[in-house]
Amino acid sequence: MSPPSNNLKDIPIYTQAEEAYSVGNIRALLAEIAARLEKLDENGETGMIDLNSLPFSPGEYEQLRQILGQGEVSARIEAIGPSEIIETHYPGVWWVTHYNVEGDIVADMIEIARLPEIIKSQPEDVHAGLERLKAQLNE
Amino acid sequence: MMDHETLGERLAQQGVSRRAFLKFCTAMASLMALPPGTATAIAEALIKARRPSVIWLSFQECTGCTESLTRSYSPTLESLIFDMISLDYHHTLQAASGTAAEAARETAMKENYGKYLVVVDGSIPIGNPGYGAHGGVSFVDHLQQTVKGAAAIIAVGTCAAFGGIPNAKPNPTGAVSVSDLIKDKPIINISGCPPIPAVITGVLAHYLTFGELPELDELGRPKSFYGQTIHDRCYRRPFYDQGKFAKSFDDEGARNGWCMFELGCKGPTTHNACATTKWNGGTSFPIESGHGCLGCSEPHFWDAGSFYTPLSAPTVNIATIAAGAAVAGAGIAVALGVADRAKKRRAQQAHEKMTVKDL
Amino acid sequence: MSTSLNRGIQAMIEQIDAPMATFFSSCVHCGLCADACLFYTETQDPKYTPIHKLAPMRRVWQQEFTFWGKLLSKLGLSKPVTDAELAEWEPLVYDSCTLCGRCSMVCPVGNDIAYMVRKMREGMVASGHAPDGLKEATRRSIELGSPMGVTINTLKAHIKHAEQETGLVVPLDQEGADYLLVLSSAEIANFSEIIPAVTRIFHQARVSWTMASDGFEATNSGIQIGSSDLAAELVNRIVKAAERLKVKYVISPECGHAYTALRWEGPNLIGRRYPFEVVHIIELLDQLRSAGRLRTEGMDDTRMTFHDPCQMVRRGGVIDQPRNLLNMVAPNFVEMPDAGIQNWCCGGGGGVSANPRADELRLKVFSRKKSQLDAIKVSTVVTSCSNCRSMLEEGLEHNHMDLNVIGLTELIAEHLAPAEK
Amino acid sequence: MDTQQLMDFVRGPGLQFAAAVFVLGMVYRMLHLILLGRKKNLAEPRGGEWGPGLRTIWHRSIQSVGLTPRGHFIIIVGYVFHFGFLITLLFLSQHIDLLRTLLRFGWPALPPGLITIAAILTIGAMIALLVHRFTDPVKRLISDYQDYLTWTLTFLPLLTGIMLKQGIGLGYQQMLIVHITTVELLLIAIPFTKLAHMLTTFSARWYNGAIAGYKGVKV
Repeated sequence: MSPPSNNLKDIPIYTQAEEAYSVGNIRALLAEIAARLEKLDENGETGMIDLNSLPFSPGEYEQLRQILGQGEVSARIEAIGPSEIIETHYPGVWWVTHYNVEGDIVADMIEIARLPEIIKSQPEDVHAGLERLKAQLNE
Repeated sequence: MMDHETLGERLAQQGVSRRAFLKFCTAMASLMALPPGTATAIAEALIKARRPSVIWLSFQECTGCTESLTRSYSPTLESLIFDMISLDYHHTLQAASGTAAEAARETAMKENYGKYLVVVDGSIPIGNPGYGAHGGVSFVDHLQQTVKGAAAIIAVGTCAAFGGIPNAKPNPTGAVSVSDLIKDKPIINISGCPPIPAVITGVLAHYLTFGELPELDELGRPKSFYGQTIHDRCYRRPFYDQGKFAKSFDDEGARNGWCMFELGCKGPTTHNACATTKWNGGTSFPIESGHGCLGCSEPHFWDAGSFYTPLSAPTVNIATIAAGAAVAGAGIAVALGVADRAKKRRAQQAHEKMTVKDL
Repeated sequence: MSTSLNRGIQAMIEQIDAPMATFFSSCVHCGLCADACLFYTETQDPKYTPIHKLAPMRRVWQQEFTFWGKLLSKLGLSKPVTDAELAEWEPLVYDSCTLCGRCSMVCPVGNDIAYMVRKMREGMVASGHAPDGLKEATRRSIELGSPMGVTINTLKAHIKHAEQETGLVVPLDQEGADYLLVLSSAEIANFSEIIPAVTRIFHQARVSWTMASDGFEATNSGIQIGSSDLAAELVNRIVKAAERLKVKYVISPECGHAYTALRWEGPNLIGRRYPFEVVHIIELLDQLRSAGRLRTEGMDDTRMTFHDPCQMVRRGGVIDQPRNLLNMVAPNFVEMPDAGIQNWCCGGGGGVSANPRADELRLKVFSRKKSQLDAIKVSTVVTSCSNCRSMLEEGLEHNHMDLNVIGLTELIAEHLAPAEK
Repeated sequence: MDTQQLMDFVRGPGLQFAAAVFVLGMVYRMLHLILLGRKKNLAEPRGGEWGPGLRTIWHRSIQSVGLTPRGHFIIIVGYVFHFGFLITLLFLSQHIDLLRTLLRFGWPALPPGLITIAAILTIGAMIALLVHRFTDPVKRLISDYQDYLTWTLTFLPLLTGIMLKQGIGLGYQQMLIVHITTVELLLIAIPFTKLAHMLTTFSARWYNGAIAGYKGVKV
């Protein structure tokens, strides 16, 4: 018999492979994305789906990522933590993920738009930037 | 400390871009379970909002609620929230102490009379004032003095909201909730042991954004967070509907992640947002970690029987009382049986033999 | 002391026992018993629902033997049973119940309703609510010895006639015989062929038997009217005669309720066991048949059926024996629908036939028997109860049906093989 | 008293009270009936009592002889009701949880979908029987207030149970409280109403079979 171990790392850990349960949310979500995309296609109406409020089972989230895939555009914003904006395999469907400085997700959305709102320069920022530029010129 | 500039002015001073603020508002909207599109509107409102004065009172509590808030998964957001308010009194967080601290509280109350918010964590003992006092002032008096000029009270945690663990049987200190004592102020209960930090910040954000308290349920909790049960939003719900249950914590069902109703999960009767908001930076929540919900955001959750008794099972011993009842029933039956037989015997004794003359 | 409401209620209290209380407790008011009662099926009148006939006694049970009932009646919330009510129930308890016990067979919770009606009649007669016809019959039984007024002299005349017809001796008051034969007055009065028939059968089978001049009447109106006291007096006559003649067996004749009275109720009525056994004539004939002592010759090709008397099958347990006997002589025997334990009553049992007020109803509900017989198209109906036989004859005549009705013992006697020398 | 306390009450003292009344009532009722006794039968028996008595307990459940369409309706719908009720009561996993804590043993549950079907059939059967009670002249005559009271008390647990299971009406907790309360009312009512037939029918059938068996009637 080996002496009892005092080291936490000596305790064997094995992890269970996460199976994707069929909770049924993915199908419903895809249907909603399709419906919103149709509106965008017809009259330019944009839409947003908050992924935080949906009960995903472990693995389902990853499954959704796989299904939506990655398209042509990806962007990164640095504003009180990074934000990741990816156009999915379906143009007009964007996956917008906001992180805080520690790298935790603070908001996770699917945005259906030609361009996500957060990417656009905000008028106030434009104004402030202009002021700064003018100041630069006047120096 | 008592400045009343708008949040927009303050953010501009700190060099926070409007885009960054919009991102923050998106996160806020997500927190408050508001439609994602409202982020812009929230930004518009918040930018103009004036920072309210907040007085935080701690009574019979374990500081878990404060821990929950300050260890919030998004320190940046939290700091933003604290930027939005003027926290003028908080035992754990303030630098000042003793009479200086109390003076700060009194000043804040005077200057913001009718406008300040009071946050309470912990229950209030009314059995004997000696169970808790601040600087010689009992908790009850302290609370009643402080809330006089408050616009609203936010009861944070199950102790402040419903009495919580101090109120559990036999409740030695006579602990009560804020709403048991204060009847003339709007009170918003943010229950949970501890409450979800995002809910605390979400409610503050809502108050700032809309200038009023959010819609509440019958227990005074914001509906946007407590409107549905854990069970309603649980990812294991389909297993409940299919009748697939884990029977123990280490059986096949538990490994398969089946429903833990039979292991005493209180998800069906517990109103909270854990199943979607989750804990520890969205990592998981108790059920996802393999343990049933304890029901901590409900009143008297500590006295609702074993955490491991299924909701459909009794919380009390039935067998003993049933055995006693059986004995009592037998006794009554024998007593009445004897009376019945006596009655029959009397009828037999009174029996007059029938003859043809009787016909 | 005369009959009174109180005496009736007291009689009911005396009668209520564990089975009855259990039956009342179990009734779920499903109404299924109505389907089993020919008085309901043939009239579709809900008041003939068997359990409804017990409603007043049910209240007596509730008020006297249940916790809530006692409480409610103390508080005056449970109305007491009245004379008017019992008067209203009298036709239900007597005219529309033959104690056939068919309801007892279908009740899903297992209530023996006939058992209860029998007990309720004790209270009815004690409270003075028995039909006049039955009262008269009972009075004649007690005072004259027979409900139909048959006396020993009538019997002696028939015996003499039988001796002449058969050339055999019909033993009367013969001490030490094995079997004492008793008869029903319906047999003596209407179907006296039975006497020579039995004489010849017993002669051939070498049965040692006798009749008794002080105990020849088997029918028991006391049972029908529901007076155990009077029934006991009637049973006692036979018991005394049997004991005087020191017989081993008493033969119950072809009469349903006489069998119940003598075989099943008798010892309980007189409060002691018999020093002899009671055997039904059909049981005895079947015993003789299986012992090879009863031999027949020839067959009757007529298409015939057998009407099971209720007191013989459901209430008596004699089912296979008549069929064994019929098989000896009737190759074209057919069973009627619901034959055996579920057979439908002739309509005149349980004292109904002795109650002229019930005649019209009885003939109306004969439609059940008519449709049973119509379904099998027979020309002869055999039975083993003289009351059934009378009722069948009357019912057939009423319905202009040309069918022959005959007693089973007589049928066997007709085919009796010549006695061995 | 808030919702949680109400819930604690119905799962705790309320259930204790109802169970105590039920057990006390049933023991009292059964024993009281038996103690009334019956006279010793002095007639020479032609058969036993126990065999036919026990056989009748079983046999009465499977026979339906010579009935009219009306009788068949009562029998068939009655069967659907009793079986549906028992399946719902004994094979829903949540009910087994409850029984397991009382009996210290359990058994496998049936899929919830099947239970739902059983419960709906049971409710349908009950409604059909109620309509029949209103419309059938025989039943109307022999029915009293108790028949409608016991119908209601039996119907409510089924209705609230299915509402609870399907998420109809109030929230889960409120519905659970209502459901348990209706069950407790039913438990309290059983011993003192015709619902006592859940036990007395066994002794009634036994007596019926015994009376017949004693005379040698084959039952």
